[in-house]
Amino acid sequence: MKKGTKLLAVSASLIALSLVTNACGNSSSSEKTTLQFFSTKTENAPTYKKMIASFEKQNPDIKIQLSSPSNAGTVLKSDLAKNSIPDIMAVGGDVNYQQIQKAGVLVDMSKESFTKNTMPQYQKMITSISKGGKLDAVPYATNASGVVYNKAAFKKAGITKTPTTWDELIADAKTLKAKGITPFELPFQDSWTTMGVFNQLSSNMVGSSWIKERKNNKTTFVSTYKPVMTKYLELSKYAQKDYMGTTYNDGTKALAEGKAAMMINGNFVIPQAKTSKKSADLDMFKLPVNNDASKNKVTSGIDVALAVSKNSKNKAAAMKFVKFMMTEKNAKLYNKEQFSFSAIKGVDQNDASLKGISADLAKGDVVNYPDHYYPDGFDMTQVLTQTGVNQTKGMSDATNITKSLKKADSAFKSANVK
Amino acid sequence: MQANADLNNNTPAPRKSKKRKKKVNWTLTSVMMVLAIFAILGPLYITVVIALKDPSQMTNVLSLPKQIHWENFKNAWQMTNFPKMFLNTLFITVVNVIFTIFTNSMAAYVITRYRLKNKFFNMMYYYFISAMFIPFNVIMLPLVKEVSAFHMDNIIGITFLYIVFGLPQNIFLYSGFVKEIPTALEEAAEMDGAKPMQIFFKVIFPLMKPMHATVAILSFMWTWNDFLMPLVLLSNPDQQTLQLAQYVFQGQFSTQYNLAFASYVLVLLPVLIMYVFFQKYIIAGVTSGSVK
Amino acid sequence: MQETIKRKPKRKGKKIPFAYYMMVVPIGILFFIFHTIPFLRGVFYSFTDWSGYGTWKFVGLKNYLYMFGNSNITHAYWFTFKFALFATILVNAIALAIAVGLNGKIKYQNFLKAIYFLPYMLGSLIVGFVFKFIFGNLLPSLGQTLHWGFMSSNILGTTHAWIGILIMTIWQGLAFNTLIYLAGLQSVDPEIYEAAALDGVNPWQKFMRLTFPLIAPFFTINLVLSVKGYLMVFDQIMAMTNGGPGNSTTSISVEIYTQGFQGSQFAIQSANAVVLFIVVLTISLIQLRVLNKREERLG
Amino acid sequence: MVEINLKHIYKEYDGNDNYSVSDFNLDIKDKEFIVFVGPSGCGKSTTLRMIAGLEDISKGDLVMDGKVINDLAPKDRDIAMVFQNYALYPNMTVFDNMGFGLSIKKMPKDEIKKRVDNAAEILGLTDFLQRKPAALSGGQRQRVALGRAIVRDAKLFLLDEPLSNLDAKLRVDMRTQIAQLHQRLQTNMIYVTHDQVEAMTMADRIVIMNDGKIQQVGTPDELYNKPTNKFVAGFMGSPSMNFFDAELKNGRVSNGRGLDVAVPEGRLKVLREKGYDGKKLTVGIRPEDIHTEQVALEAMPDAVVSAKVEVSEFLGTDSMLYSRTGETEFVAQVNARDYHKPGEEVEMAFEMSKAHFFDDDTELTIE
Repeated sequence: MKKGTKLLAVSASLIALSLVTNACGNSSSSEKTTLQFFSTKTENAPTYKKMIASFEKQNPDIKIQLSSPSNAGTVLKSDLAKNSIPDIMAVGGDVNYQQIQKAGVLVDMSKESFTKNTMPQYQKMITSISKGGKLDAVPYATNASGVVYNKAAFKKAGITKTPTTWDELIADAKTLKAKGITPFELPFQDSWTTMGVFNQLSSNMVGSSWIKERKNNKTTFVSTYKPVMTKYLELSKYAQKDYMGTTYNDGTKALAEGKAAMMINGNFVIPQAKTSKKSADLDMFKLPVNNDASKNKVTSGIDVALAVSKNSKNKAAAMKFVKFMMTEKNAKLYNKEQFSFSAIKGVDQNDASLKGISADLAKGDVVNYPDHYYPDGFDMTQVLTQTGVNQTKGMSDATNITKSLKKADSAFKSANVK
Repeated sequence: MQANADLNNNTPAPRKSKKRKKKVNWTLTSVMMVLAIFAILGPLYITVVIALKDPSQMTNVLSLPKQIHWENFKNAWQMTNFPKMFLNTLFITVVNVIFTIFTNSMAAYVITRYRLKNKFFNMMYYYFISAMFIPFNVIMLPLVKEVSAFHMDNIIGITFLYIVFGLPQNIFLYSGFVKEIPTALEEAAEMDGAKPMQIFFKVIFPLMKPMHATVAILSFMWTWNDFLMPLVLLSNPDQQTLQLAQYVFQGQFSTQYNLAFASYVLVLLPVLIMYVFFQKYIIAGVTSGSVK
Repeated sequence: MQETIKRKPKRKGKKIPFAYYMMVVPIGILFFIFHTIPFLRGVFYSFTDWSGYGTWKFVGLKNYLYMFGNSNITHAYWFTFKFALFATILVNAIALAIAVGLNGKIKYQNFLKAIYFLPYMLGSLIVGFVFKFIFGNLLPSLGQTLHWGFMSSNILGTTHAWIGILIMTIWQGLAFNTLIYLAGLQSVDPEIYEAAALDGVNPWQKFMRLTFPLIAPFFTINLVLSVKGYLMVFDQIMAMTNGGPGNSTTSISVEIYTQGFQGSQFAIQSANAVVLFIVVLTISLIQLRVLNKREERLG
Repeated sequence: MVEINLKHIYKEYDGNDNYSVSDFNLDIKDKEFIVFVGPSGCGKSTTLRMIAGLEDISKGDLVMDGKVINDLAPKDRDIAMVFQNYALYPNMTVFDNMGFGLSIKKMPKDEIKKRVDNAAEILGLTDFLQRKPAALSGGQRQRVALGRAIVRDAKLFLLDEPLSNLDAKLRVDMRTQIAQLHQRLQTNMIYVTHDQVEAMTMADRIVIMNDGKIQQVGTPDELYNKPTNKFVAGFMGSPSMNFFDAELKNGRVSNGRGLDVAVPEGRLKVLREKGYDGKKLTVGIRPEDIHTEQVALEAMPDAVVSAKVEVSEFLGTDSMLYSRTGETEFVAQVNARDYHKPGEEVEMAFEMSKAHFFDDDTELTIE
């Protein structure tokens, strides 16, 4: 009996303690204006934290609470359901943005002063996926897809010049393979990485108007995408053996260590690869999809766009923070730390690792990710991982391509409701 | 009418005293031992070893670390905001266990005792039992909406939900036990002048101790290891739990095994420590809870 | 004075004091508000086109009809049933074998029991992460060193990914089932075996004719709980494969979560959840009926 | 001064058309030791529980000291009760078990201690006060249950088959103890049992019940010697009374299957007055009223039968002879000196002046 009482006393004091700490957390912030800042990318949190710290110094009456959960989509969706979205949101130009935009809870950014400083082609990427063609988020950072390659590995294989045509790419791959270096490291265990390859092929081979026709059932994957899938499968033939079982983390590691020479994905591969080997000498070039080098474009999309909630109680303060983030100084900081490209005019990416494509980006000579226009429930990665499994199982390419594209069509059809 | 089992007559049935010294089967012992070490402890060994290494030592995963990298724990500790998450999780778990035991045992007692005499309580019994079959997925999104309308999307709110949501299973667990308690005990207490609340808390509640242990363990495990409910309900980063924090390491663009595994160890450790100390009670509790 | 008082005959044994109602009703109401109402709303939404936010309208049975025509959803059912079947059979068979082993004349019995029960204490999420690592890094590198073809690639990246999930599920699920079987085995009176020994029964007959029937109630518990749990399999899939490759390991729960919560098919997946609820309930009830009958026959 | 009146008390349960207890009438005087006896399911426990307040009274009035207490909660009735299985609180020590009722009433601690110590003294439990019930023997638990009632100092004691879980020897001991306790406490006690020996040895008055109805109320002597019906006659006494279906003819009763004995003049007169001459009736005679001594055979020559002993039990002072005359079986309880082996033919005299006669239809005693 006595033991029980003691236990009860201990737990009671524990409850009290937790209550106090929880309550304290709330009360200390209540005097200030507190803004919720939500980010869909977990890995840029440290950079945001730096910006928040200097902003709070300048504006002692404003406190910013950063939240950057790993499964941002789910959290955002439940926030929407709760009807209480964060004051400021940093989202990619993708489904996450589309969902909140469609719900009509965002402030129109087109009139803001800082918007004028952003590159028009990136503004268009936002408006093109917005309901009513509105600019409900201002583009902030963009990413660029291409081929991240290990310079040392290329050197070892005796390759001196990065390929500019498809045939050159395949030839280089053959050379690398002969030297015992994996040409392409494809980390398809993490299914999202399949899109890194597919998007680049697709954006360079299929016109941007195709998706509209597909949505209206005027065309199909089967009728259009055979060449794309052929190249997709050809690339995978030069991948490491267990490419369906390699995780993104392990893939970037192999790339950094020079076991593999190339990874077809975005600029964000570079900082990740460097976590496992700091000294890795990496650069990027655009994926030479076509044999006519002039037709090859960098696939680039909105990595981060900033949006403000219509229902925010502190809209002015929120806008102030967005404006702060949009300043050249902060945009540069972001570029430097995240190896990304800015949507803001005049803020260039000068990192050596990215010089292979930064020129294209600065020119604005880019195409957007096709999957940003896919309907909500359509998951192309599911189709592509199945394709990969089919291949490793030994299915013939012709059958595999037909099967995969048929599956893509039926999945598209069931997602393309309303 | 008075066919109740006699709780007082619980002198253990005379043990079959033919405990002849049986010969130990060493072959079987070694088979079971080897299986336990490799199959069960193996994955745990891997977890700990990885947590203690740095990426450069990962070439031979199974080897013991040449150099122990405690800073993995330090980094994981910081990256997951461990102290805060730990306190949050502890708060949810402890408060849930305490309140579950008091409120759920009370409801289970009354429902079990009176369900054969009273249609209302019988109905309640079937109501709760059938609720056991409702997958959480079905109620997830409507729940999120409702909970935020009540401003309960925080630690205290979720704790409250755990207490309420545990009811069906706990009523199921307690009811088997309550049936075994002779009604004469309550009648004796009634004759002694006790009011219903006094009867429950002074006579019945202490008797339910073995089942309290079971319920406490199961509730603890549930809340400590749950992540779907905190995931959808707790959006404020200061209000999250340890399991949720593990997701930090599963972000799209970064997975650092050594840190992640150090963090897993940090989450598993409290449970393991508890298991080492209370292993006997936990095993006995879970068995009695499920077999009754 | 008292003889004039005429009382209406009461038909109840004894009136239940108000306090007892107070011990159930408040928490019952809370349960109704926070569990039943969301459930009913979920059922309600399955007849609408609500996407989790914004406006909605009634669509009748459209979502249910859509479900049957959607290959992803039908595949999820097929996968879930296959998984639940294999997991239930394997977990129970292996658990029974371990329980028989632990119940044998072995030394360090309590220590071994504690070890075998350990996985039950660990959350599926983290165990899933650990196994993902083992399948993705440890086994392939081991397989490559040993030149074992089947082990040189990550099973989670093949059509056999579900076997990887199955292995992790067995690893974790064994603990509970073993414990229950062990409790069952220990409840058997040793005199029965002594009598059987006198009748000249061989070990296999002993197990099939005596032990197994005697632990039938424990078998029922394990089977019902296993099937129910595995039909709702979720955590380990999210941790290990996210439903892939392709949608080969997408269980019903994962489908509901990913498509209903992250995609915009909330209403359709509400319908799916309602169907899942009915499936789980029906299977559990059938099992209880069949197994209880069998138990009676044996008992 | 406690007087309890039960007036036309009825009990019916849901879904059961028959009354479990019907028309129960009893006036209990101050300090009386009343025993309810009857076969299991006869309603004696239900009646006790209605008095305790553990069951509602369906119809009728329960009056205590002139006040109707039907709707009074058990705790307000000032009644103490001892349960069949003792119902000791397993989580409390003996001391706490006994003091529980008092502490619920918020009695000062030292007063509780005084009372518990006192009760423990009386019951010889002083050394066990700090033990839990599980560590006590059956008899000790029994005494704790009694002690718990004693300390309450209640107006009325109810005991529900308190000895049924004890072994035979202990039961006899406790019987005496309870009787002594009643002497000492001078409170009303109602004691329920199915054991007629307990009833006979302990009661001031016995209430014998069957099928929810009172069969007879009276002192042990009255019930034994003047049972009002066949049920009471058969229930009281061990071994049971021998019953024969017989016909009264020419001053003799015979069943045509071996029994044929004369009825003494006085009894015959009554039977004839009631019109049973030449009619069927039931004859009852207790085993101890069948004799084998020479003196008896000579004294009652027209009630002697010749019987064959089939089983004989030697009980020390007495012998039980399970015998048969013609096709009629009966038991005789004779002096141990008159022991007979099975198979022996023995002459036996029926002491018909002590016989009981019952109407075949109503089963009531003819008198």
